[in-house]
Amino acid sequence: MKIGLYPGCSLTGSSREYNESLLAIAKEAGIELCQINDWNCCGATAAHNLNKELSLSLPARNLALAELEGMNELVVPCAACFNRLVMTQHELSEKNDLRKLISDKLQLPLKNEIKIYNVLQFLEKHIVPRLGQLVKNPMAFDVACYYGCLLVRPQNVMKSERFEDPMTMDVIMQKLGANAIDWPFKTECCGAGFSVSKIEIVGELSGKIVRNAVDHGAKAIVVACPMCHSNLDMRRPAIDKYLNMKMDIPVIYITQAIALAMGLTPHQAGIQRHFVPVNLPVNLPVNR
Amino acid sequence: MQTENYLIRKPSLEKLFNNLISGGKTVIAPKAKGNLALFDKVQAFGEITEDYIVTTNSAKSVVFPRTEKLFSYHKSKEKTEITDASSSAFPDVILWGTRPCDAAAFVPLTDTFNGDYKDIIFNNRIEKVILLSFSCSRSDDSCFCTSVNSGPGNTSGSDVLFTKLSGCEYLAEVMTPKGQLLVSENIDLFETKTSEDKEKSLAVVATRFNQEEIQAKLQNLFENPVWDDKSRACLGCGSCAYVCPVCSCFDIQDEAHGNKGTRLRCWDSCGFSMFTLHTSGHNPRETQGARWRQRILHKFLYVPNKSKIAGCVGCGRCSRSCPADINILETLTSI
Amino acid sequence: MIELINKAKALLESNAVQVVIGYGKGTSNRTRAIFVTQSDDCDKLIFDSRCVQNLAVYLTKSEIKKLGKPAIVAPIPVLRSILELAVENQLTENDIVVLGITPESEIVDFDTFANIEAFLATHKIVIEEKYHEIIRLIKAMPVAERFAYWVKELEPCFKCYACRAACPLCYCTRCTVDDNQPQWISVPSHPLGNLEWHIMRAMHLAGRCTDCEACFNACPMGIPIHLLTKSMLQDVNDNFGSYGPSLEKQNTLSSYKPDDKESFIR
Amino acid sequence: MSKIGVFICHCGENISSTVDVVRVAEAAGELEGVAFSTDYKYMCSDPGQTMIKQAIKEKGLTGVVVGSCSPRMHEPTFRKACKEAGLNPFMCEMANLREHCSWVHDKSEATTQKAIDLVRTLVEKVKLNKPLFSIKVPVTKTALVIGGGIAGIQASLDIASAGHQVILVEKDPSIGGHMSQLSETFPTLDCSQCILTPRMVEVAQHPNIKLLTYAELEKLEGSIGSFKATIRKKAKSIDENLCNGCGTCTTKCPTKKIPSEFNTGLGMRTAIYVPFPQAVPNKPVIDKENCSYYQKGKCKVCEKVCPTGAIRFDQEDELVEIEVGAVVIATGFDIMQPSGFPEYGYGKYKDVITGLQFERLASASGPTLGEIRRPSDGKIPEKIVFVACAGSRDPAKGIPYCSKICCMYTAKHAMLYQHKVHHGKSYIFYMDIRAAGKNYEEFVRRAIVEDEVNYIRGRVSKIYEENGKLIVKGVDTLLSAKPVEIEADMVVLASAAVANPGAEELAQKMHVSYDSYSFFSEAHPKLKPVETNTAGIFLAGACQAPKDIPETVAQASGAASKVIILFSKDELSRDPLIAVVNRSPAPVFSTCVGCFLCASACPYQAIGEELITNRQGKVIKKVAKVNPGLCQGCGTCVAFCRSKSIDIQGYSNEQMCAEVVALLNND
Amino acid sequence: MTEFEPKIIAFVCNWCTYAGADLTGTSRIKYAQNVKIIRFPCTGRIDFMLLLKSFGEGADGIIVSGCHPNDCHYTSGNFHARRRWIMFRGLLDLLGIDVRRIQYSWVSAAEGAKWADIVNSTVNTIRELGPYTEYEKVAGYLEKEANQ
Repeated sequence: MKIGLYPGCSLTGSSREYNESLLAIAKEAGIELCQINDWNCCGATAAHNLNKELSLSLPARNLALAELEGMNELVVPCAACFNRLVMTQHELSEKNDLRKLISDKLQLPLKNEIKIYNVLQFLEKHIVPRLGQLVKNPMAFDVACYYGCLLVRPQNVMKSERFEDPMTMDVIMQKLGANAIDWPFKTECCGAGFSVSKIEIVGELSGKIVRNAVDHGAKAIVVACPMCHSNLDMRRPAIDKYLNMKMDIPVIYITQAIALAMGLTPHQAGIQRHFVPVNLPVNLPVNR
Repeated sequence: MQTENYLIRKPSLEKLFNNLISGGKTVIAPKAKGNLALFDKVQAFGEITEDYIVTTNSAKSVVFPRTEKLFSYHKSKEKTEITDASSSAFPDVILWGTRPCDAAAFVPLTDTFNGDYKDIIFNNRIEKVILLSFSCSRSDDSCFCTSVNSGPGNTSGSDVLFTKLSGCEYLAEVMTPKGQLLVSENIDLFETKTSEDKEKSLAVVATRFNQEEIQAKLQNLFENPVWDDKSRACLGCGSCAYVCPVCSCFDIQDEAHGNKGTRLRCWDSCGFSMFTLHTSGHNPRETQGARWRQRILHKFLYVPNKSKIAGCVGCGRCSRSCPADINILETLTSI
Repeated sequence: MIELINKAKALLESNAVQVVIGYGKGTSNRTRAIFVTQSDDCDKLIFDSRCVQNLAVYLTKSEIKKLGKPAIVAPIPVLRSILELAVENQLTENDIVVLGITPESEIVDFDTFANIEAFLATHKIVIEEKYHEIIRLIKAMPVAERFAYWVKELEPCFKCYACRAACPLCYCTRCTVDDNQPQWISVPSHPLGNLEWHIMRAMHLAGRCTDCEACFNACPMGIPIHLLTKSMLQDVNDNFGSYGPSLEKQNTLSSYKPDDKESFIR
Repeated sequence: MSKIGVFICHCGENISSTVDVVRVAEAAGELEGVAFSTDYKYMCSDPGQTMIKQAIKEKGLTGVVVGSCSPRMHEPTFRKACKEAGLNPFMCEMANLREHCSWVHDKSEATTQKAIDLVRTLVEKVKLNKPLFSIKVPVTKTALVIGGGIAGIQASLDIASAGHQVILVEKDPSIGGHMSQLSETFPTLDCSQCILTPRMVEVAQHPNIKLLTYAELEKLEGSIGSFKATIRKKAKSIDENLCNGCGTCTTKCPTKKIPSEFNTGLGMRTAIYVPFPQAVPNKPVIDKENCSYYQKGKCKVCEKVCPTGAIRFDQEDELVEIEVGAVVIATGFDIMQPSGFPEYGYGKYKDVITGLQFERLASASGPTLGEIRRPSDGKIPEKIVFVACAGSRDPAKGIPYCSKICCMYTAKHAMLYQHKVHHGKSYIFYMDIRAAGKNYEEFVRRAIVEDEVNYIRGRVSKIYEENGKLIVKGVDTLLSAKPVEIEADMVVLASAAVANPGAEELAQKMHVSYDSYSFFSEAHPKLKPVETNTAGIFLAGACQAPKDIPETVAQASGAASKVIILFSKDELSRDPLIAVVNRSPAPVFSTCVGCFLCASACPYQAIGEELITNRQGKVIKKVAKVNPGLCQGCGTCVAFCRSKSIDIQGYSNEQMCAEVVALLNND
Repeated sequence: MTEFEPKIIAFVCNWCTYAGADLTGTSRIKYAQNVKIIRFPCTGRIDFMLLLKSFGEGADGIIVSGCHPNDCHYTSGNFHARRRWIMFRGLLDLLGIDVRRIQYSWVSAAEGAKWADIVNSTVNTIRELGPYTEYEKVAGYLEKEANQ
């Protein structure tokens, strides 16, 4: 049983801590994640608006490579990458001739049978069962689990029961001893794509999310998507500007939360990379 | 007639074959198919296999095909035209590589088709058949020719019987005028043979029972548990009868296509449950046991009673081909 | 196999069954079906790799039914047949005692058909790659050549119906080939008769065949007729999902899905 | 030896202009078994038919082939003619020389040859035709109506008024169904109960209607004309004959805090209760789950106070068997439990309610006596948001279909609200307004124009509470095409109409098919909208698909008339073109081996079992048996049967084979 | 030499395709004479053995046609038929019986034009494929080769 990892651009750049914390907890749980060799862009660019075939070929190549390396499962932490990959797999499984066509163009065989997991699915399957012994440092405080748009959509592919009000992350956080608050903004838009181009829109949209989380008494926002994270964390100035007040609630990746709960050091969890200082109402082990 | 003996060497044997082919004869000989050897039409000497005890199928289809057209018809409102098939031109056939048991089988077979009614088609066919048999140098535990008054070197039925003496030498015993004619036509291939060491190059087939005794026993063995016991595993297929060189039961089938059609004589088997099924629904042979009894009694009681020779030549084909491993010898010896 | 023998003894002595259908020694190196009615004869029971005949065929034969309630020695192929016979209302659970034999030749009792199905769920029918290969090769031939190939392959068939007789699922009291009102297919053994017979046989097994290969093993002329049923088995799988007998799933051809996929209907 | 008569029609010139009819007739005459062959200008005309009749009599014909137009046109005509001449009508076949030949080909040798082929083919078929006689099935003239909503009520009244017995089964303690819960009805705004309750009373009093409330169908056997139904009468714990419905027990019952089903949980009821004041029958039942005597073993207050001593704690469920000739299913619908929308916070926020709950709020007999007060604090909401298509037309929620009634009742709700709360503001989020129906569009217009209801075209993405208000986030896809946020005091969800929870189970009990949403399927989407694919079982109302009241009533009367038609005869006469399992001489009896795969293939559950016994009565064989009452003659079983043991009359295996052979062998 | 005229037999259901073919007639749409119809109550009734027989009796091509899915007069006859065809077609293909010689179609009572189109295109296909000599050879064994 070989579990592959498709990092995508974010995890090697703006959200390295996501990658680090994921690998850290996987290691802790004794699971090996092997990165796909020579992986390429997932096409979560404008590709799917411009060139259908390209938008399928890009992810398809990654899937094909993963198959060649004999991976049965593939973890895709970035929600956007994940979305592209599952969509592609779905579409190609529906259209066999298209699959052949693309596999020919890529000159790679493509069975299209690999299991693609986003971080939450991966955690659920491989980490959560092992959590029992591993939680040394319970995250005993109120958290707001924020899913954003891509993790649970599109519904017809993800088949998620509660795609308007997902619970998977909440459940995991409960397991870490946290109290996942019931709040209405779980899947609100953070302004994702405008992160660079229209910062003030991000300020407004993400602002509402942050405020609502705080209003419901959350001490931290937990995310599982690089874009959500950068918008809620990196764009905090814009957010504060919109709300015209200073918001100091930290935004952490679920993988980081787990890492900390496992008693790994903030450094191992990549906490130091955040813009908003991460002060959690629990004492974290000091960096070694 | 007085038998003449010759010696022929392998290469000449091949020449003989080629002469026959070029002479426009149809040659039927054992051909290897998977791990089976089957009688089949051959064109080249190379196609013939020597690696067989007996073939899976018998040679009888040469004179008694699975499907024999008797006549075809064409009917219109006024009259019905019939074209008789018995007058068709039947091919000259050389049966090459028959075993003594195969050859012997043609004797009871010929009897059957020449009872009160002389079957024209059968006789027309057999007239044009020449049997070039080869004696057995190997046998297996299904063989029991010696128990039915035949043997690995038995000559009856054959026109010429070849017996492999050494690597490439064959003894050729010419038994019939047909054979004699064939030899004389190719006399240059034969050498006159003196020494008689046929016996030691023959397979040893132990005598398992005495046919006359069996015949006597069977007289009053109609009701006996042995039939059910030995046939319990019988699946009711027809393979025993169809591989048997002597079985000659047939069924009449009409194949109609609108106003035209043909009447056919097709193999049938007493193993089939429908073989004796009456329209009334009654079936005098209700069970496989009864059918198995019929098969044995027919071969070892009824035929001998009628024509002094057994309806079985001990080739053992039925036992080898039976999907349920029902062994005729086993039944006979357990009587 | 002492365990098997003891079980059989016990069953006969307790009169739980009146006959044990099993394998015994046959001619030379062959094995054969035996029908043990006396507990003393149970020692004749054997089981090894040579025991390939599908004994389930005897469960529907009147001669065997007469012997009373049977226990049957049932390696995987026999189990599959038993289950399909159950699906087709030919067997009920109290008709038989099943002495299942696992591939590791351990003996398992099955008191319900559901258990058999559960067990088989972990021993699914697998068509060996070599057959896939052969079928691929055949399908790769040009259509006329393919036809010629089969006509030649079927030529030796002299209609002894051993394939039918040996098949546990050919339990009809009257086979269609024996129905002459109308004369569905031509009975004689000639190219058309043979072709029609084997097409009909395969079609009648479509969605029912459990791939035990009894037909092929029984054929005295060694005709690869099991290729037909194997290929159809694959077709069932490709078109309608998993194959193999099941009390839950409906029989393939007597059921349907409104969205069954095909590409050839205009 | 058959004597077939062949009659070739010119059809004026329709056939003869491209087909050499004379030659066709001659060629037919040449065929074996043809005793008479002729051609004529108009075979279907009186002289034409007379010609056929005479030939039958004079030549003693055993079969007739008419070569003319399509059998779908004149088969009945010619079969009737044969019948009149004393020949079994099913010994007559038609060769389609017009639609399938002369009209589709030009005049040519090939066209004539084709005509000859077609005739020959039918001649060969008719040689094998057998005289057939239509099937007679006795009819029990009692109808079973399942469900006492408006559909069931209407159907029952219609059938009963036609003079037939009706047994009306209702699972709840009272008939009335959803309609009795409604406040006013669109598009007339007349009060639902005012128009319904008289019908309910009529049912109760109708001499031909036997009313079984608090009862459910347990089992249905048999077939059209003669079903046997088993009904489970759930124990009411009341002796109905003694109870006079005085109501003392219900007022005295100490267990008072049970959410009332009738009031959709907005009101409370007691453990011994009558669902609502106008209930029929107006007699209470004890709800065992909530009765403290049944639960804790003491109380029995009702028993003490009952003036007639009608309480029966020891009463048990009773199974009654009834013979009926037809069944009308009128089990109605249910509404989707909006817990399916966490994003709308139903269940989380008290003031997010369903349309049905709003009906109760608006109903004069409801928990608020018709005043619109929100459940949480009883305040009168200043701002209400109505969400249309809450679940409907939303594949993601598993309901791609339109619930049909929501557009109208939502408009009605807003209207009622505006009438009762004049200063209030109401908003309706909608996808499309579907107001097809008499006076419907006008009604919606009125809501928009006169009552100033704000229609917003767009969907609601989320509802959440923020300091006492319900924040409704949605989008206006029209002009502004902007996200909208409304701070509402109350939200009403027009939750999708779905099939009843028990629908599938019921369908399986009755062997009627149902669609992927568990609504019962009609026999044909266009031409048999009230029949099911099981003969003798009919559909009325929303159990087939969401419907409004007028449609429901119409369909109910439709179903009723189907039943009445069925009951208009003492026996059913059915087309004999049905399947039969063969018979063969003993000991085989039938070549059927009883694999019953045919039964699973039969679309009509027409294939059952037949046990064949020997003289000692011992069962020796189990074979398939076709129920002539149910078989519709599709022949799927015939093609499916491996042993060819089942065949279909009129399209028998022999006939079809003969046709194939004849059609392909022209010499 | 005269052009090859294919013998094509059509198995159609009474409720959709037969009625559709009637409509072709009433609309006077012309098509080739080669196709001759046999009427069945339902596609569910059409036995695969009849298709086999047709080839045995010398058909060069076959048309099988019935109601569109969900339109079956008997609700599910055509669904059963479709499964049967899928299996049958697979088997014939394996055996080298040219599946192009069997045209399956859904033709409703309203599709008179489609019927004409199906007929003509099938006739053309079979013309291109030529007479089904391979099968004739097998079927004609008795006339020609038997007793040789």
